[in-house]
Formats: sequence, C-alpha cells, structure tokens
Amino acid sequence: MNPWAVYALSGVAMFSVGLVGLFSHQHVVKRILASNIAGSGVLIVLVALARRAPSGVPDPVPHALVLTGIVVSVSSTALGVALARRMARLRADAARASEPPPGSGGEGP
Amino acid sequence: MMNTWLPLSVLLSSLLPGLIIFLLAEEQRRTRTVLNLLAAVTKLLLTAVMAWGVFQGRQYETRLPFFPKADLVLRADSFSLLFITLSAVLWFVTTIYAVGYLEGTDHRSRFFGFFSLCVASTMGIALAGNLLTFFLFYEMLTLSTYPLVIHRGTPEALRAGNVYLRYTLSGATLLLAGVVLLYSLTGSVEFTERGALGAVASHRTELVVAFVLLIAGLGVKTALVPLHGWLPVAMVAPAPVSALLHAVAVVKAGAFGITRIIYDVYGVYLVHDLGVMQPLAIVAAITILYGSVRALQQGDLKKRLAYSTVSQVAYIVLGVSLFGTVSTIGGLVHLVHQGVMKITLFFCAGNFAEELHVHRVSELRGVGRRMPLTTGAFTIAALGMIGIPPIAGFISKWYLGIGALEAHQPWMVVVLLTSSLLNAGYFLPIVYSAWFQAPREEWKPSTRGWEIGLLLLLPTVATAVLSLAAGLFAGAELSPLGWTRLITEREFRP
Amino acid sequence: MDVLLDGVLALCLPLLAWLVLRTESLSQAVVLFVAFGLLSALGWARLEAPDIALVESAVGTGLTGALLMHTLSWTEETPPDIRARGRRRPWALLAVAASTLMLGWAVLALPADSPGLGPLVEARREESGVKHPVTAVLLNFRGYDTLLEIAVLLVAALGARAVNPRSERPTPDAGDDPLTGELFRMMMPALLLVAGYLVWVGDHGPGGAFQAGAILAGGGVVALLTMRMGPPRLSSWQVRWALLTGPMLFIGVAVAPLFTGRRLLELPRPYAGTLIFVVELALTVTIAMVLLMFFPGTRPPRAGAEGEP
Amino acid sequence: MMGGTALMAWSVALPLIGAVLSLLVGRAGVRLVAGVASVATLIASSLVAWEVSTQGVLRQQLGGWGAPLGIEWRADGLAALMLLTIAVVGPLISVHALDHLGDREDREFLPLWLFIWCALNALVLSADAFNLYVTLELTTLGAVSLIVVRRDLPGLDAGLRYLLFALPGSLCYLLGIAFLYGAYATLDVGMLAQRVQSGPVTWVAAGLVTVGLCLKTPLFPLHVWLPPTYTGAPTPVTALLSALISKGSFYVLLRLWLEVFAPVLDAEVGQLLGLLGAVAVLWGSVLALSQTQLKRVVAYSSVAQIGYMFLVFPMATSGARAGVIYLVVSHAAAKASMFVAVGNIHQAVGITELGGVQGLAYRMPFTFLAMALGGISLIGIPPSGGFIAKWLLLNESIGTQQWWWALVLLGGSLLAAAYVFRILRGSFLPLPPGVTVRSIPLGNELAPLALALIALLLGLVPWFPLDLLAVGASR
Amino acid sequence: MSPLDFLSAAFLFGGGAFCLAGTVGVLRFPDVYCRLHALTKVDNLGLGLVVVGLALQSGSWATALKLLLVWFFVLISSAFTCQLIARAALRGRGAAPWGGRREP
Repeated sequence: MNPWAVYALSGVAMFSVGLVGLFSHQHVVKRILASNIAGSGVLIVLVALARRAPSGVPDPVPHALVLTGIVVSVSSTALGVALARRMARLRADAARASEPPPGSGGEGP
Repeated sequence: MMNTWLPLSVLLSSLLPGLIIFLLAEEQRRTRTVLNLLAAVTKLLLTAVMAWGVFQGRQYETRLPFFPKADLVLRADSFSLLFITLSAVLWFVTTIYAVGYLEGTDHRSRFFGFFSLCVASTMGIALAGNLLTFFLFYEMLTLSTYPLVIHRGTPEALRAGNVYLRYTLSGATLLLAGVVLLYSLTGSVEFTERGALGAVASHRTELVVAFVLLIAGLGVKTALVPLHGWLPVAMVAPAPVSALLHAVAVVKAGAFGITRIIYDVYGVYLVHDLGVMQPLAIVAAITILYGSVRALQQGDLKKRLAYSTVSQVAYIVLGVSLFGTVSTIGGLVHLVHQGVMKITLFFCAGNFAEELHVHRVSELRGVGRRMPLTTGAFTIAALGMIGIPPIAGFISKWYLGIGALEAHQPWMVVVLLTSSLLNAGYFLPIVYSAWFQAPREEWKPSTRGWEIGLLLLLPTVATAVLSLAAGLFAGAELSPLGWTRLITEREFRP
Repeated sequence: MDVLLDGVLALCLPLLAWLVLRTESLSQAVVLFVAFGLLSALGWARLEAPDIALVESAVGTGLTGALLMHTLSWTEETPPDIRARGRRRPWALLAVAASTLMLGWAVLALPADSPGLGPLVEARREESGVKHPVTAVLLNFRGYDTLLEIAVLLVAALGARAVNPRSERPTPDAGDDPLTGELFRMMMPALLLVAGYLVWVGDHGPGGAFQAGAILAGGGVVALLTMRMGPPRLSSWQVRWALLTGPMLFIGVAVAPLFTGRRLLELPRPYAGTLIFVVELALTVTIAMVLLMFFPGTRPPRAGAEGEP
Repeated sequence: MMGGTALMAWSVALPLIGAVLSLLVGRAGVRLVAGVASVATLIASSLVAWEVSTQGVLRQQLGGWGAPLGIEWRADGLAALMLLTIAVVGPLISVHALDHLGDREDREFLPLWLFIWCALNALVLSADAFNLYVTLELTTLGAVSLIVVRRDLPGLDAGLRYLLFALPGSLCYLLGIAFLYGAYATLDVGMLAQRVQSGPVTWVAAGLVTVGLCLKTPLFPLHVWLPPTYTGAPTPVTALLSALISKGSFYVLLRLWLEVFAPVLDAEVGQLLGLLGAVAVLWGSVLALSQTQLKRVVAYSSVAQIGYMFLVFPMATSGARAGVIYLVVSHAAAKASMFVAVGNIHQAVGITELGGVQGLAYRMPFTFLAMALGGISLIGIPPSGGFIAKWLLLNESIGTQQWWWALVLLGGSLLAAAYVFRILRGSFLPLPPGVTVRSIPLGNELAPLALALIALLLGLVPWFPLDLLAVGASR
Repeated sequence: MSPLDFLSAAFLFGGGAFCLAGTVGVLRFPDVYCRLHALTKVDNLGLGLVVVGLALQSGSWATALKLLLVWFFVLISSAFTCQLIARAALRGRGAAPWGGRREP
C-alpha cells in the first residue's frame, strides 16, 4: 500500500461522505458544506494520482487541474452561499412582514 | 421532363391559397371568396390537363429530396387521378356551398384556411408516390381536419374533437408502425404496379403483421366496424365539413390507402397468397351490415347519413378485397359514385337544417312542398344509394355483385342484397314522408325568390345531376366507370 | 515514520468530514469544516503539491470559511430534529461504505507507477517560457482551461452580486475602533508585499495568480469586515475596469495569434514568459476583486431581536 | 484568412469578448454590444458548419501543443449541427427575454447568456475530458445565475435546487475523468477511445461519468429537481435551460459513450439506460397529463422528451445517433417555442393555469400557432422535426431487432398527443368573460413563431442536417 | 546526531509540550476568557519553539528567516483575534468572567 494509494482511498472516502451527506441533509448550508467536502475528496484523488510518478517529481498536469477545480468549487460554493443568504433574508422578511415589524432594516431593491 | 412540376402545382394550388387565407382579416370576405374559387378553378384545370396526359399514357412525377435514402415522390397515375378528379370537382362545389352556408358566422378565414389545407393533404395522399409521402400527407390530413371538427368552439364540438383525435392518432400510430416495419425490411417502398414487396416475400410473418397494422391504421379513417366510432360523433361539425370531409376526403383517403396497400405495395397475388384477403372482406361485409342497421335506428338525419357512409365505404373495401377484376372495378367506381351521392345527401341535410332548422327525420314530413328542388335532389341520391338504376349507385353494386360471383363468394351477393334492402329501409320512409305526407304545421313561405339561397341550392342540384349523369353515361370513355375500367386494365391485372 | 503520519492524516480526513456533516449546530459544523480545510491543506503539502496547499488554505479554507461564518449570522439556527438523526444514520453509513468500497476497488486497480504526463511536460517545459511546471501547464499548455475558468469566476461574481441587493451593502465608516484600525494598518502592507512576491515567484516556484489573488482578497476581507472599505459595486467604473482588465488582456493574448494565421492561445516562443507574467498580474487583481465580491459586507443591524448567537 | 479552424476559435472567443465588453460597458450600451456579439457569433458558427459540411472534420490544437499535453478541438457534423442550433435558438430566446424581464434584469441576463453561449460552443467543440468539465461547470453556474436573475423567492429556491443537484453531477463526472486519467494518462477523448480497455477502472469511471451527467441532464430517477426549477425560474430562462443547457450534458454523455465507452462495456448497461429512458417517458407523460399549471405540463414533458434521448444507448448505431441528435435539435426548437409562448400567455393574461389558453387562437394567433407547431414537433406528427427523429429511431429499433423501443416511442408519442392537445384544445373556446388581455410587443410574439418554424423546417428539409450529421460519424 | 540536532530536537520537544498544554487548557478551562489565554499565549510559544527547532535544521538562513516570518505573522494575527473574540464575548454576549467559585 504505497502512500499515494492511502491518500487516494481517503479522497474517495471523503467523496462518498460528501455525496451521501449532500443527498441526506435538508439544510442548505449543510448541503453546500457536503458538496465542498466531496469536491476536496475528488481533488485529493487527483493529486494522489500525480504523486505516483516513480521519478519523485510529481506530475504537474493534475496539479493544474486541481487548481482549476478548487477555483471552480470555490466560486460555486460562494454562489450557493450567496443564494442561501438571500433566501434566508427573504424568508426572515416574509416572516417579519406577517407580524408588524418594529422598525425594519433596509428592504430589497 | 416538362411535366415534373404538374403534380406539385396541383398540390400547391390549394396549399398556397390556404396559407394566404389564414393571413386574411375576417372582414376581407370578397378577397377570400375570390381566392377560394380561383384556387378551385385552377385545380380543376390542372387536373383536366393531367387526366388528358395520363389518358395518353404520359407519366407525371415530382421527386423532392427528403431523406438521404428516401425521397418525397408525387406521381400522378391513373388510379390517383380518379381520386383527384373526384376531390377537385367536389371541393369546387363544396366551396360554393360553404361560402353560402357560413354567411354571417365568424372565424371564416381560419375555417377556409384549414379547409384548403385539408384538400391539399387529400391531393397529397392521392398523388403520393411512395409509402412515406403517403404517411406524411395522411397525418397532415388529421391535423387539418381537427380544427374544422371543433370549428364551432362549443363544448360538444370539443368533445367530438377529442374522440376524433383519439381514434385518428392511435390509427396513425398503428400505420406508422406498419410503414416503419416495411421500410426496415425493404429500405424504400415505392408504389409500383403489382406490388413492390416481391423481393422480401419470404418474410411472411413480418409481412402479415405489417399488413394488419397498415389496414388497422387506415381502417380508422375508412371507419371499418370496430374503428368507426368517430364518424357519427364528428357530425357535430358544420355541414360543409361533414359533407366534403366525412363523405369524401377523410373517409375516401382511408379506402384509397387500403387499395394502394393491396395493389401497389403488396400486389394482389402476394396479399391473396398471404391469405389476408378473406378476413378483410369479412370485416367489410360486417361493416356494411352493421352500418345499415345502425342507420335504421338513428333519429337525427345527419347521424343516419353518417352511419350510411360507414356502410357505403365498406363497399369499396369489399370490392377491393375480393380477388377479381370485376369486383375491383365495382369497388373503385363506387369510390366516385358514393362520393357524389353522399355529398348530395349532406347538402340536402344542410339545407334543411339551415332553412327550416329541421334536424330530426320525423320533422321532415311534407318538406317536399316547401323545398321541392332540394327534396328532389335528396330523392335522386337516396334512390342511387339504394341501387336503383339508372342512378350511379346501381352500377357499382351491379359490378360488385358479379365480381362476388366471379370470385366464388356467393354469400357476398346475399350481403349486398340485404344491405340494399336496409338502405331502402332507412331512405324510402324519408322520401315518402317528405313528398306525400302533410307537414304538422304549415311551413312559412321562403322570403326570397328561391326556396333557399342560390349558393346553397345550386351545388345540391349540381351534385344530384352529376350522380344521375354518372349512372346514365356510364358507358362513355371518360365516365367514372370508363376510367375505372382503364385503371384496372392498366394496373391491376390480377 | 511518515507512513504513520500519512496513514493518520488519510484516516482522519474522512472522519472529520463525517463529523462536519453529523453535527447539528451549524456554527460547529462550519468550524469543523475550517479545521477539515486546514487538514486537507496539510494533505496537499504531504502530496508535494505546494501550489495547491497554498490555494486551499487561502481560498478553500480561509475565504470560504469566513464566508460561511458570515452567512451563519444571517441564517437562523434550525432546531435539531432528533428523530431524523436516528433514522438517517445507518442508511447513510451503509451508502458511504458501499461507494467507498466500489471506488476503492477502482483506485487499487489503477497502475501503481504510471508517471502520467509528467515526463512530457518536463520535455517541453522550456518551450513554454516558464520554469515552474505547474504554471507552465496552467497558463500555456492548458491555458484554455484557465481562460474558461476566469469566465467561471466572472459568472459566479455576477450571480452572487445580482443576488446581493444594493441596500444591504453598508457604506464604509472608518469609526475610531483602535483595535481593527491598527490591525488594518499593520496587515495591509505585508499582504500586498506577499501577494506581489507570490505572483513573481509563480514563474519558477509554487505561486501564481490564484495564490496572490487569494492573499489580496484576504486583505480585502479584513478591510471589508473592519468597515474600512465598502464592498466593490459593479456600478463604479473603477471596480469594473479592475475586474475586467485581466480577462480582456487574457482574451487579447489568446486571440492575437489568430490574426497571424496561428492557432488560438499559441503564445510566441521568445516572449511567452513575459506575456504570461503580465497576464498573471492582471488576473491577480481580477481574482482578488471577484473573491471580494462574494462578500456582502457586514450584516446591517438586525431589527428586533439583538445578539443573535 | 479565415480558415475553418480559425472560425472555430472565433465562435468561442466572440461571445466571451461580447460578455466581457457588455459587463465593461455597463448600463448604457449592453444591448448594443450584446447584439453585435450575437450576430458575429451567429455568422462564425454558420461558417464553421459550412466548412465542416464542405471540408469534413476540422481539428485544432490549442496553443500549438499536441494532444496528450494540450487541449484539442474536434468539429465533426454533430458538433457543427449543435453549433447551429445554439446560434439560432439561443438569440431568439434572448430577444424574447429582453421584453419579458424588466429593464434592470436584462442588464444581467445578456452578459450571462453570452457567457453560457461561449460555454456551450466550447463544450460542443472540445475533445478534452477535463475541458468538458470546465465548460459544463461554466454552463451550470451561468444557468444558476440566470435562474435567480429576478431575485424573488421561487427563483432563488429554483436556483439553489438546481445548483445542489448539478454540483454533485459535475463532481462525479470529474472523479470519473480522474480515474480515466489515472489509468490511461491522457485527457483527450480521441486518445482515450484508442487506449480504453475493459477493466474495473473503466467500469467505475463509466458509471461515475454516466451518473454525473444523468444528474445534470436529468434522467429519470435523478430528475426530481427539474419541475420545481423549471417552474420557479423566469420563463425565458426555463426555455434556455430546457432547450440548450440540459442538452450540453447529454451531448457530452453521448460523445463519451458512443466513442469511448460503448465498445468496451457490454450491451446490458446500454439496455439499462434505455429502460430508464423508457420509464422517464412514461413517468414524464403521465405527470404532464395530471398537471393544472401550464408551465408544469411543459416542464414534465421535458422529462419525457429526455427519456426518448436515452433510447440511443441500447442501439448504438450511426442511424440511432443521427436520430437522437435530430431529436435533440428539434426538441430544442420546439420546447423553446412552447416555453416562450407560455411566457407570452402569462405576460398577456396573467393566468398560469391551463385555462389561460382559452380563446388564445383569437387574441394571440402567432403564439397559438407557435404552441401548435411546437406541440406537433413534441408529439412527432409529420410536418415537424420530431417526426423525422421518431422515424429514424423507429427504423433503428426495428433494424436492430429491439422492437420494444419502438413500442416506447409510439406509446410515448400518443401520451404526448394527449397532453399537447389538452393544452391546445382550450384555445378554440371563445374568450372567457372578464379576462383582460394586455397587448404584448410584436417582437415577443414573433420569437416563439420563429422557433416553431425552425422545428417545422427541420421536418420539411431533413436531408441537409442529416448530410451534415454524416460527416465524421464514427460508425 | 550532531549537537545541532540535539538542540533542535530539544526545541521541538519543548514546542510540542507547550502546544499540548495549550490544547489541554482549551479543553479544561471554564470560560471563554481563560481559554483564550491558553490558546493565544501557550500555543504561540509552542509554535515559536517549533519554528526555532526547524530553523536550526533548515540549513539555510533564507528558509530560517521565512520560518521566523511565519511565526511573526501568526503572532500578530492571533493577538488581534484574541482581542476581538474577547470583546465580542464581553460586549456582544455579555458573558461574565469566571468568578473563581467551583460550580456545584
């Protein structure tokens, strides 16, 4: 069991935890966390593959892929979080609108 | 070849005006009527030219690229011309009738638009050179007739539309299945004399399955017994629609299709060899009897005519499915005769409803005094349907009878006789009560000179005269009988 | 000795992931998630991927963690539903085990010593005008991926900004808070220096536009949270130009060879290096700006109940 | 000067430049810049299609590096036809969207649409597995940002739901690609096709890629996000989603499956996908029949139509490939016209139930005609592209002795007829009393009609697209 | 094992011990302020020792300087964070500091 396989297996485990977590939780932020974890899992598998090179110098292509992968997963997480925040805000306003607001903060556009 | 554009131009002569009429505003009544009549006249002329050309033995064919290995083919052979002439003549007459009938109603642009599309698809069906083109126009016919059935926009019209769709679309699906089965066997199914499936005759089971699918698909439009439910229901449509479509275009398209399948796709020997001729004849016979019996029970005049159509069209299928030239002639000539006679009956029914608001048979007592000409036309057509010489109906039944004997099917003659008796059963009382019984209360006299608007009266009388002429001058070369004899002699030598 | 370290690290990464998802309270989950991010950064370091460790810790853990904590203050704490916890656990465990087994079977079936495209990159590295192999792959060999990835960033920024209405972006008031003011004054110059160094070092060592952009964004977030700077608004032209010079430059460089009959993104050999450096510099600003745009600024004082947990 | 390969580059670069410039220009010139960029891209795409039809398959090595190292583009007939579809259907929907969305939102709609257009063009041309991942991700994020463009609660919920289903899809796809790279040390689809052998890695990779892309397309068991997302999103965005964006992931699956996985995997897997497609057809149609909201009916019909597309996998012949691509293209045009027409009705009458269609034929004739033609193409009645696709697929299903797919096709089109005519039926009824009709700009009415005419044209002139598709067909 | 290695090993051990102490402190202390003490002071010192230990082993002044730089940055940021958390706890949540009594 050479070292790269250990990390690859742990990456695969993280991917499964993330994927199952994503589909089994209802709360939006939890699901975004889960998708992030699954993303890290995949990326760790990719880099673990790069580490197999016998010559010691790891293969740079997966590294570049993972860099792109991280940026993509960050932007999708940020978008998800922004949507979740906005929905929470709207739901809070809707809830507050149902009972008279003492003095409401800034309203939507 | 110079005449490659002729079949296409016949098709376009009703397609283009149809599209233009769609765009016309409701008030442009004059331009719409002129356009309609112009289209009808040009179609008549083109058909005449083509008929004369085919009579001389020339070949007209338009081939358009469609699939890499299958083209759209419009070919005018003698058999397709029979159907085209019938449609062209009757469409011309019905356009006049429709202009009169729909005076003052709304959405006429839409009506005439779909009306022309409908005739264009009928032309397409007649001119189709291969099975794929036939199927394309067959489906377009369904699409263009549906809006006509529900033209009035009333809830019953919509219900009738549902029933109509349910039948025709499932029929189309069966037909498509059959067509695809044949195409996957042979690659491309061109209509050729004495059948195009010689090469694959060995796949007997697939051929039988395909045949059953095709006939079932076409049977819906031909209103064969189990599949006829939509015809009486579709009578809710305005009179011109039920006249042209359900007496001529839609129903005949089915019968025409069955004939094409039997003679030009399979070839009469293969069909006989596969042993499917006999069951088809039996179904036709059952439809004939069933249609006549149900017609007896109908109180509403249009429903009665509808059921009579169901049985009459089965004559054509019967004639075609009997293994013999004489019965084929009988079947084919009945295609024309029944068209002319039935359209007269529907025109009369339309006139009665329009003028006197009479729908039920019982209310027709003494109508002869009030509308002599219409009732006269009704009588001629009714007698023709029963099969009394010299009107056209007699000739086709005569040939059918002899054909049945020649094909050693004596029980067919019995069916023909009983059906004629039944026809008499449901037509003669109407004729008798119309002429000889006094009306319950005096009809109010007609306000204008004639018993009904000229636009409605002339077409009725014209079609009655036509059915009489078809009977009297049957011997002539160019009469329907003469033309059918030409077809059978040229194409269907069994 | 390091097998033990790798083994422990590889084992506790998925365990920590499972913990993150199992805890009910959201704030705890986010904190655990940040810890998980740091551990995975350690993992990257162990796998000799310094570039990724840098980006992961700066962006994956730092900024995302800050963003999540920030969001927590807006979303109410959903009451933990005990009943669901019991029901979900065994089914989820089973699914995780099954998929890990299946994927693990495939991992073990992978060839153990295939060098991948490493030697090929090594052979053609000097043609790319950049010495560090990862930057060479990222910006020259597979430059097209990076071009599209910048588009991804812009789209995400557009989406996040569109959803974040103007009224909730508080205006910057310096305030006299000595603590944050001091922090801001000390940190900013250092951050700018480090970011500049990272862009420059990207040429021959682990570094580059993403890492530098992340560091800059970190500085920006500090400024944002300490009310020193309002969140960047697309309506002001400075923000737009800062955001879009990078992509425009990159597209220009990509499309230029088409005019001289060469292929898309075919950088001319002699000055490929300088071109890449200039593009990276501009991209750093873009990435920093985009990452900043994901932050909506501090939440305005919530009316009614105060002191949310 | 403009060689075929350069045109490919321009068809991707132009929308990207358009998007960036329209962001830069800000409120004033967005429509101008977006318009110019759209026209330029339309020209570039059609020229590429012309080059492919005349000179055969075009290839380009980006950055001048070879296949394993750099990224390669491959434009065969399939790619050219997709380019054309996107270039024609997309702008028509965006023209409609400009009037449908308020003026504030259209400033965000145009740049995002241009980004998505660039992503779709890149996706169609690219022959590199990881590059496909980036384009898929760009399309997904662009779609999410579009869905939430109105910032209302249903839109946000729809966007989040879509994001949280598309993300795992992309990750599964990425893990599948990682395994393929691990085993065969290349990301180029062409090289993968030569190197792939049957083995645990390939099976798991194929499984992951298929599950991932089925999540995004969405295929039946994974389609739960589609109806709420399609109804929550603003209508023009739903039109874009259903017509083009969902086709992107299916295109990737088709390309990978037919070129890389099919020869290696045994036929049962194809049969499974076909079976799922069949269930999707049944499920989508039955649910479409039971809906009362107009938009939900059309949304569920998307589930059914996507079910048809998966019938290509059991019969992986070139004829089936042509058939399914024809279905994709005609469904794009027809479904887009249906959704845009629904948008018109909602805008004009404000009723979202099926009753909203009542009396439609009189007051909005173009919209009614668009819905009718679109519906006919969905059912597959002759004068429409849908029929040609159904015909090709039927021929293939009987040709490869798998006649049960023919049953699915025929039964499905009957069900489709049921729910399409259920919508159209009402339009012949007279105008319901008390319904005020706001007149909508002509541009809005012509957009669905143009889309519907494309679907009709596909039915009348099938030989041109089919010849184009034959270019570079693998088997 | 040259004397340099012995020295760096000693430093590393010391650093490790302090970090352990800090963590135990975080776990055992009763309220947020004490835990902050443990976290900021003890762990930073532990980090300092580890950094020195590593610097001795690194062999080149440049890396040694960089390591020290790392320690310097951690020092600054942990100082500020500790202050901010304490202020938030005191003002925001009003958590009273622990009065030295042992809860029942």
